[in-house]
Amino acid sequence: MKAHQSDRLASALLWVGASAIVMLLVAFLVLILGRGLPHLTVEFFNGPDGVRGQLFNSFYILFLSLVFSLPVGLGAGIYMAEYAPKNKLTDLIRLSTESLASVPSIVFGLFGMILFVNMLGLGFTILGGAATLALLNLPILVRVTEESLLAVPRSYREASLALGATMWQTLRKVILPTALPGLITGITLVAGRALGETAILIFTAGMNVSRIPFDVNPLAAGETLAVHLFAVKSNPLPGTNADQIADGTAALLIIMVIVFNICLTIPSRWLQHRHQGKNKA
Amino acid sequence: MPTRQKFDHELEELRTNILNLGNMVNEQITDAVRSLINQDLELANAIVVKDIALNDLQAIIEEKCILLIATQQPFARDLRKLVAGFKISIYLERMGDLSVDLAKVTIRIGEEEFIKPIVDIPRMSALVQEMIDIGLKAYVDEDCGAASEMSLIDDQIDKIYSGVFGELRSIMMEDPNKVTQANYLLFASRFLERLGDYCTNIAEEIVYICNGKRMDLNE
Amino acid sequence: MTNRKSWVYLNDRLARYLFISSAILVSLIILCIIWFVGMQGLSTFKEASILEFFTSSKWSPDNGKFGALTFIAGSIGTTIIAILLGGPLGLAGAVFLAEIAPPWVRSIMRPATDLFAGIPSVVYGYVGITVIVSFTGKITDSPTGYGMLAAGIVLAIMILPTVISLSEDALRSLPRTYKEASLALGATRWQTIRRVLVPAASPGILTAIILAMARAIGETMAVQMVIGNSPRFPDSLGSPTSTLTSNIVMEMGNTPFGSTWNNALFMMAFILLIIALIMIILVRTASRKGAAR
Amino acid sequence: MDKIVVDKLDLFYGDQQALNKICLTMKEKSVTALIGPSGCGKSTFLRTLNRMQDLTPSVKISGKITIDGQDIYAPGTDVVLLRKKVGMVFQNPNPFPKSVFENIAYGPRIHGESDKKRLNEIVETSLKDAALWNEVKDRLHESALGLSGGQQQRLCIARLLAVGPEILLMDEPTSALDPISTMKIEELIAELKDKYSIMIVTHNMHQASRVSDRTAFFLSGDLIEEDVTSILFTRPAKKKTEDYISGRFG
Repeated sequence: MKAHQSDRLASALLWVGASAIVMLLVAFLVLILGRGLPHLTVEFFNGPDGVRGQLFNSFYILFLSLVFSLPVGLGAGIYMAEYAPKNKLTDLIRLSTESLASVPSIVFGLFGMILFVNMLGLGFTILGGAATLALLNLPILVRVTEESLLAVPRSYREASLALGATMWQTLRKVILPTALPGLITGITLVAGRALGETAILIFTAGMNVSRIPFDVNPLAAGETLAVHLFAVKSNPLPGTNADQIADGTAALLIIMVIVFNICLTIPSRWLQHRHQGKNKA
Repeated sequence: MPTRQKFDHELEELRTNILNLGNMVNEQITDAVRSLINQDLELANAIVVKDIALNDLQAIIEEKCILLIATQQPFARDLRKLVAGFKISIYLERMGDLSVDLAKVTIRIGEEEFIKPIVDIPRMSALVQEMIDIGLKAYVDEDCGAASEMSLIDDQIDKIYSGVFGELRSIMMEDPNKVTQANYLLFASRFLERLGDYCTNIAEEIVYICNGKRMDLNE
Repeated sequence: MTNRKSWVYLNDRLARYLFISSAILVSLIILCIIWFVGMQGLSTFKEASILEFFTSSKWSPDNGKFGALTFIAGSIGTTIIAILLGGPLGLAGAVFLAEIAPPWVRSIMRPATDLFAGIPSVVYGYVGITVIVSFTGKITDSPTGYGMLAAGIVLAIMILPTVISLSEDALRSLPRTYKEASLALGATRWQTIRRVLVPAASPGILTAIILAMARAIGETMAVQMVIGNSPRFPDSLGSPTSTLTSNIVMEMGNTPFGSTWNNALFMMAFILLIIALIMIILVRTASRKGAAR
Repeated sequence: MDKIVVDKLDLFYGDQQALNKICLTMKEKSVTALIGPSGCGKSTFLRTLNRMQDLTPSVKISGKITIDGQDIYAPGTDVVLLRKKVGMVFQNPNPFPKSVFENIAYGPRIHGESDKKRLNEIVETSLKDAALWNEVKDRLHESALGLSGGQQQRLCIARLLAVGPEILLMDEPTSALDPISTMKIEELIAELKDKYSIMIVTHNMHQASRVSDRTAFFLSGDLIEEDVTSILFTRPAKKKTEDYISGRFG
């Protein structure tokens, strides 16, 4: 009977723990949205202290960083999943990817600072920020690509090759389409993380916003929303309603993350559904 | 490592049943010939009755063979052993029938005095029984060599039979009164000759078990 | 046909070269990072002593005192607090998700933890400033509440998704037979979890904990916002102090590139990098042990 | 005419020898079954014939395999063309997660066929040849993963036929199927025999005895015996074969 009691007790405790986790999240959301939503007015975006520029920069830098990192990340992931022979070089590449994934973002930031700000003498630029941010994306992209491709059954590969397809044809027509939902989820993950990244951008993209609205000049400095939140919260400028701006920015960031999650998971679910068809037993 | 234990066990059981069947046939022949010599009608009748048990045993063997083929799906030697066992059981059953036919000769002749001393028939029967013994042993041991030995014995039986056939024919020509009994005796020796042929068929099955080849030993 | 054929083959070869060069590029990047940050950081010791850097807590660059012990201790302290708080809760969540949660609860909790992972670290820092510091202030009886405890709590929440998802994966990837065998022997669900599943998944769980530590020690923004940013050795949970990361953020903007002070900050980043690399090696050994069993 | 001639084929995985001096010939338009215990090398052998074994790292091969008189391991051999000619059916049905039509059109497309009308024709004839047309003609554009296991396997065969192979290699094609589906595949093999040379690996000796003209028995990397199926299953020449087929192995 003792075993049964401890079983029940443990179950109860685990339920409590799990609810605590969920409650914590709910509390987070309620707190942030509750404080921030009332501030999300037109003024908040377009006013003199508006975050229009930051919002634009966030997506612009995200877009550029994906442009830099996607081809390389996908390429390396494909290599690891499909081509890599078992040898020292492959081991080294794998170790480097894992190491790259564990590098703290501030180290990336400093690296970007040495390379782009000082060595190349660009100063704080959107380009440097995006390129450094791309480094943060890379290892996740590689891993996600590799995992999504490895999740494609080996039999698909064999079937295609046995029909006389080349490896590239097999990849393009069978493996990549099958792995697409996984890839999209992975890219969402990367994008969400990049969108909220701060430490890297402080040292590479800087904390200034161009005066021109929607400035696409990649050599301008570009403060993003996340950096903005950090700036107003940790060094509030006197005479501004810094707290309201911070509340609003935090809420906006959270909304962006949520929207991002929803927007990109729905098409991937749909793709998955279409691919697998109606699976009757 | 022993594999297919159950199947091996069943094959063993089948073999025992076939041996039993062979021994029963052997007894039937002995009894039939003895009843003829001693004009023992009671024994002859008993043989007819005993044939029923013999047929039953054959039916059991047949059923078992079908079951093993259907459920164990044997290949190669196992398959050949089963098929051969099946056919041997049929031959033995026929041999049982021939013993009954022999016993019926006893009944037909009844108390009537023999027209000639019964010498060749026991000799033939002894040879047949020797063949059965060799055949059964060879079946158990899967001994190919025994087959040729058996066909040699069959040759002797055939020789005796043609002797008996000539003798009885001259008796019939000399004295028409003796035709009936001579005919019966001719039948009896004919039955024994047939028994020899069946034994040869058994020998052929043994050759089949050994090397999968069909051979005609009746030439 | 022949033309098409050779085109197809050429494509195949080109694609292959493209993929392998991408892979090599990825490896070059990490080497570059180690080289650049390392060189910059190590040049600190042209003027400052190594011994002092690691053993003294006197940080006064203007006076040529480069003792980084405070920051190292702050980083380690906050990380430990974060693991102590977040590890067990995350593991409980993972066990719950993998073994106990009914499907509908799972379908709520999974996206919820994913959302946790998606929240930007500055937002964690923001919540830390607005709520958590006043709470820690009460507990530790300090006027502001800024300090290691606040940072530890924020970090504990931040590492939850890492611990949960990796541990859950480890639990889920166990063969079904383990669980079935134990339940079939009449063990209760809890006995099965505690004696069979968790031990069997321990390499994966260990990996989760180590990666969570890596994330906690490298976390910058959230920590910087709640740690208090005072270069004082952390002698209590509630007093303002600094970590390696927070100090880099604080001082990097005010120091000229190439100065010893600036280099010392790069040295701190290099320490973080080295710690991260050590963690990776630990993870590799842990997972290899798991595979060997 | 000899379609495949294998001469003294050795295969190593690293240091471990998996095939040992295999010599085997296969006639055109016939069915050869490969039987033997698990790990005896029969699947490995099969996969050397279309060089799928190349995909496994650290495999070394020596000896000679000629198909239609051409050494398929000669340098400069076009592996892609070889695999087009020597098709393979796998143990588990492995349709792509595409529609029935797309599955079958895949092969012709990668080999350069883009004419819609031609593709339609190829899909129809292939499905008919694989005895699947009647079952799927109304659902050509539904996902192939919705078919039953047996249908999926016949779809994989149809997909293969659409490429126009001459030799079909089948690696335990029915081991994942129920008896009725198995029978359908076996019937199909009997029909395909008129046009193709088929080599089939099977664990089911009765399947081998039902579908094949000749049977080869492998044991720990050696080809023990190869003969006309009816002879091999009733009176094999080698004791090892006898022991294996009568279930008294080891």
